[in-house]
Amino acid sequence: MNLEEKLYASIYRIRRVEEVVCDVYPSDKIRSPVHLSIGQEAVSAGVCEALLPEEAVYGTYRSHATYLAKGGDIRKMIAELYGKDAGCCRGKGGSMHLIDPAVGALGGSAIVATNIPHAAGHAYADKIRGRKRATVAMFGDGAVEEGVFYETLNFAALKKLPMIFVCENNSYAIHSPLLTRQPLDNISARAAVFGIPTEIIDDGDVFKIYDAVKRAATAIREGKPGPFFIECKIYRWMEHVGIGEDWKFGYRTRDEAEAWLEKDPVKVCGALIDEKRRAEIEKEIEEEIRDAFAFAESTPFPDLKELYTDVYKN
Amino acid sequence: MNLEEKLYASIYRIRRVEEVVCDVYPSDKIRSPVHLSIGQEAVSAGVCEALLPEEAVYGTYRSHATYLAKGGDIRKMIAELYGKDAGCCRGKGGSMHLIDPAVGALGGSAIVATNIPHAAGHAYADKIRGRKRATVAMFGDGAVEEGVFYETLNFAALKKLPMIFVCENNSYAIHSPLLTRQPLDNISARAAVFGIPTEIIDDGDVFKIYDAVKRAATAIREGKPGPFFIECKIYRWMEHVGIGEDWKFGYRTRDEAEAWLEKDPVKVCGALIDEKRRAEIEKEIEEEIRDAFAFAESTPFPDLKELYTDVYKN
Amino acid sequence: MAERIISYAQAIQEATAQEMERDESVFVYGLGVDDFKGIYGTTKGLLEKFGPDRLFDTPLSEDAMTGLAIGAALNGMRPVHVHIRMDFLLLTVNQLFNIAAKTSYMYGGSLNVPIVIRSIIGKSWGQGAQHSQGLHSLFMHIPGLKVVAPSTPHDAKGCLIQAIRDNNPVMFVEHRLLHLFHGHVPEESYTTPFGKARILAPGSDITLVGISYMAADCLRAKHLLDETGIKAEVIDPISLVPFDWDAIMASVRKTKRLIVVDTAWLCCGATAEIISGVVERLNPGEHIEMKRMGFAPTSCPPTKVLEDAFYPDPASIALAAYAMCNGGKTDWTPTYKEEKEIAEFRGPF
Amino acid sequence: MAERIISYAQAIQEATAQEMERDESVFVYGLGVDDFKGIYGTTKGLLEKFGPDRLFDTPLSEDAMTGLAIGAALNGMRPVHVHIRMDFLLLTVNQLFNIAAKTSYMYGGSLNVPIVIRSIIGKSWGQGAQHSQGLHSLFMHIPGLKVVAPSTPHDAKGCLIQAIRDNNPVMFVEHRLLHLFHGHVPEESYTTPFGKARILAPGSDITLVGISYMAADCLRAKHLLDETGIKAEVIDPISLVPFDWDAIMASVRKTKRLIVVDTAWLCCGATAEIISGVVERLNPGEHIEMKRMGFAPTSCPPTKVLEDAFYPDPASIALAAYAMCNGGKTDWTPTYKEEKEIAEFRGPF
Ligand SMILES: Cc1ncc(C[n+]2csc(CCOP(=O)(O)OP(=O)(O)O)c2C)c(N)n1
Ligand SMILES: Cc1ncc(C[n+]2csc(CCOP(=O)(O)OP(=O)(O)O)c2C)c(N)n1
Ligand SMILES: [Mg+2]
Ligand SMILES: [Mg+2]
Repeated sequence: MNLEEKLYASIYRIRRVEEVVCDVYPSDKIRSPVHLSIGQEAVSAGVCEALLPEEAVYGTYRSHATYLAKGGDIRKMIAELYGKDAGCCRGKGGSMHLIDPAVGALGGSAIVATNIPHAAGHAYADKIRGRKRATVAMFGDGAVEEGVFYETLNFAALKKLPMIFVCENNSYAIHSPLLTRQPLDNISARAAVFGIPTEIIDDGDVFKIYDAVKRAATAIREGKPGPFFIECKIYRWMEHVGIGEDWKFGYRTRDEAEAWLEKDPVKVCGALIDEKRRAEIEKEIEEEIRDAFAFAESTPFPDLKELYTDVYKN
Repeated sequence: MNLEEKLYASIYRIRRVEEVVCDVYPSDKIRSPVHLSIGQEAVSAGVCEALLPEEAVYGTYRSHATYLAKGGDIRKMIAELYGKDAGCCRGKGGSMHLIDPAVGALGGSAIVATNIPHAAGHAYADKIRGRKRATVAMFGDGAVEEGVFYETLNFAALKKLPMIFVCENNSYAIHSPLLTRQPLDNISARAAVFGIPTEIIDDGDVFKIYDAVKRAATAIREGKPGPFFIECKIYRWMEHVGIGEDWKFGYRTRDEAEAWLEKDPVKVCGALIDEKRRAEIEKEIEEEIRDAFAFAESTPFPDLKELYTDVYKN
Repeated sequence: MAERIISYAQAIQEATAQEMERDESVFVYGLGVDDFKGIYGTTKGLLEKFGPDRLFDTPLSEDAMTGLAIGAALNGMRPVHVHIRMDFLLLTVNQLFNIAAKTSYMYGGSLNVPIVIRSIIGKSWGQGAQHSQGLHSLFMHIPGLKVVAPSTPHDAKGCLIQAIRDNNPVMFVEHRLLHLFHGHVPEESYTTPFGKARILAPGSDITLVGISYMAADCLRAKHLLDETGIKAEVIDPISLVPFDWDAIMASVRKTKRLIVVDTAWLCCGATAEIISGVVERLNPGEHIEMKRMGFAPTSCPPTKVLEDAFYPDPASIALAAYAMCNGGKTDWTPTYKEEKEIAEFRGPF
Repeated sequence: MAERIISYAQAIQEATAQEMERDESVFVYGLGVDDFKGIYGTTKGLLEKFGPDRLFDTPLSEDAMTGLAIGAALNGMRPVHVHIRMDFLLLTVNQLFNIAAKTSYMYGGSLNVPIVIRSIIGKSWGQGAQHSQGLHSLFMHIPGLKVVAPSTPHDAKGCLIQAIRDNNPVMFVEHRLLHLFHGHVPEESYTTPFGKARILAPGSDITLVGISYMAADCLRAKHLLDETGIKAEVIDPISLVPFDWDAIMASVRKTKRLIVVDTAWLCCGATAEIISGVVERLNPGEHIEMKRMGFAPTSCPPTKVLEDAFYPDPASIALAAYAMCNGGKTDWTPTYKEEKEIAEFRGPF
């Protein structure tokens, strides 16, 4: 697959997995609060496609998209949503904690901003071990209000860590618009003041996101000093948690969303690909998804004794 | 007293109280870790002189200077250092926790940076109650590394709080130079990025400090939006905690200090005042100090049952 | 007079509104308090009534926002800081334990910090490890804090009013599922005193002490036990600090048996404290059989098969009580149907 | 072979150096670890030997620096994060409780976090409310963490090596005054297993369990008791999670009396846990007299008259033991001289 195809496949996969999650949800088979990335797929897709499999991304509770984009096992993902023993966390994680260490899909914490210093620690280990590879911290525009964000910027800049901060700025934290929480809409400037090179992609263009991350990651792989900071403006289509839309609640308007809805990454990116090729890609992904849900349906729940395992690692 | 005299008196009082603390310390009558402000007097003096008695300053564990400069009761201070019942905290605070609410000398916490949001809360209460007065948070160059510092900047700027941030930048946190802890020596810029007006006084000039705070406080009293940020570069002459000098340990050099030692605020400010007048001021202060130490010596320790009082307020 | 029945969530809202009305120094804030969900309805209508100075959303800055309460309190206010999950409070404990709890003592009684921290324990529907913790025992450990965890709408209202009027930092513990409970709540303002337990149902064979939502489960366990002839006395301590030792001691001296059930872990938990406290108060020769129940010693798993086993429930409590009253025998199976508030729970989270 | 006597602080340093030597993935960091004081000597010489990548000072950013350990551990390292005061750990508990403790479980065993948190409890010379707390029980409450608090130089070395090799987050509790203690410590590397208590001195009349520095005070209490004829058995649990219930149960079944002494508060503390744990393990009809001792239920006052009363000490422990062995009588006054490490303590802080 060429880059367009890869990015499209990634975006399409995220979109469709989440749409099927929405379809299944009313059956109560997925008993876990889901935070969807529908509309925001370009960020995870662009970021993760620019990374090597051995490079890690530390995501958030909105973890479906990064998990999938980084190449996380889709059967294990759906099984996890179903609470099954074959899930990526063996039913002990749930939607907010999807990880697949084999492909560097890490993070997945329901406590906002906690994952940011983890990426720094991961990068610090690489640095002192002489491994030239990038580690990414992904977080929202709300997460930057937590003190730990600044503490991590300070440390990462001080130690020139081989990492990339990626702020997925969808302008909202739950129902609160950015400017009700921050005096200025200038998240990147707050990173720049620590001497960190920053870049803003304000239109959700997956290629620009990919390029920016690729450039930063390449610099890091070449041994140039980090960190880098990339802010991606984007828009969440669905409610903060759950499978519905939420225009009717009035905290944001459909009008405001229009521009973003037009930039639907599935459409925009899909349009770049030859129709036949696109149909093939989509078919393959639909098959993957069907298989994953079928797998999740049929695979067993954990045994009761699993309640007590994994508290400590031997 | 005119302004020069007031500032000199404030500086001289801090210096001499701490010198006498050093004299007494070997007797083991003061059994509390002391963090001295010798050399840094201009900051507390300049800041506190610019405030009204009903305006509060939230200081740190290096609390002698702000307590005295804000007009804290000196007898109660020394009694507190002696662990006596007549101390400002009735022997339950110690050197790091000196407060005198009657004159707005607050703060005094041994956990770095905890006092910063307190000033914001104090200011928030004033704001919603329509009281036009300034509240000051004082903190060191180490405190700005704590996440709560940025969280407070963000909130204060968001709500335009009537408060003044004063960073007492002595370039060290215990034995660590600023540039081993922060990538750039640009603390003020990190406040400015939240849209907060900032000012740097880099020479320890008490008049400049006074002016800057006065201007900010006046703006607040006139109902103009806050907050303001003032960074005062300064130098600590003594060891971080305790009564000795510490040049010999090599983490900083006497050379580096020379420029600051020459700017001795007691000398510089004292030189502006007529000699006779200065002698009078000094004499009066010496008398105050003698009286305070005599008081502390003679007043009783708390009764044993005081161990159990004050845990809860009725 | 007809009973006035409202929900626990409404009781909280009413208490807040009445106190804000009564005392201008009260303000309420926290993430999401002003949105259309209004913290499960507990803060609904307050913005319209009291304006944005006294009811406001915050940035995600739990540490500074806790310091904010302290500073405002030192300047004459009575802040109520709301957290939709108790798990987030781990970002606040530096301010609460190192400052708020110590202010009165450390400054020799010259300052005090009248603040209320409302925090909600999550449960059900795969909340998982980080949205389900009951961390009240951490707060009980630190002198200078008060901790209350009422289980009925009536006491929720009375305790919250009492908490707001208290001159000390008060941790007000709610349970997500209790919000759905309905009960009699007088419309007028009243306070529920701290340090007084409530006997929810009298009994003579065994004492069941249930904390927060577990008080409800203990009551249900009592009903399950009816068919065995065992008469359980069910006590809701309401207030954990201060604690009503007299009520618990009187009950256990009568029943000679005690099971303490918490919606939290056991190790160094409130259950450990209550058992040790009883031990300390026993006279020479006095003997009480005791047991504690609570979360399994694991993180909370989201998958329902494991989640169900993670929590005590009316059946497991009843069975433990039966065994204690029958020399360890477990030859009885309580007939238990999952409670409505759990079976039907699908958020909002 | 002649006994090799070194201090507790030296034992910590030696354990660290040996592990750093053995395993490249070990690194040590924290505020002040690289300065000329070297955390009371416990990190001295490590910078010279292992370089600034593996021994480094940090900004004042306890929250992020704790997250750093977790991320580094997930990437194959074994970080040791040092805190000169346990009070500062309240800034780290979000990362430690919400993440580190839950990582293994929440991710179904696919990840784990081998980190060591060294933290020091302060005491003496008016440390005051915020530099004196023993907060280990908070950590004991959370499944997924291990907590150890060795009292001898020998066990300090063995436990620290064990902690570094453990695949889980370990809270390593030190006491400032223990750093000054000297004892036999083998030069070669060895581990002290977690979950095994140590009987510091045998006895038949009463069991004294002392946590951290209180193990030393219990030993001293035992000596004071000698003149009364009471033979106390002194136990250092060493490891609080996991806990050696067998050792404690065997001892109390022999002595029928137990006093647990902690350098911490009682409410929901380790003492409450130990007493409740014994209660749970008693057979029907078995009876043990029990008591707990620790900090007064107040903040720690700096003035010496009150500070002395705030803490248990050998005299108060001995007197409590005497009373327990003599039906409550207190007609004996232990002759007690303030211990050298307290009387002579003047910092560094
Ligand atoms: C420390 C913490 N505080 C509050 C919450 C509740 N909460 C969950 S998501 C969220 C909003 C986060 O917004 P943002 O970082 O912009 O991410 P987004 O949801 O927009 O992707 C909040 C406040 C939490 N989970 N953790
Ligand atoms: C949260 C916290 N972390 C660490 C410490 C230990 N400590 C005490 S003072 C200090 C240095 C603070 O430096 P700075 O803010 O520059 O103030 P200065 O001492 O220079 O006045 C440190 C690290 C503490 N008291 N609190
Ligand atoms: Mg957002
Ligand atoms: Mg400094």
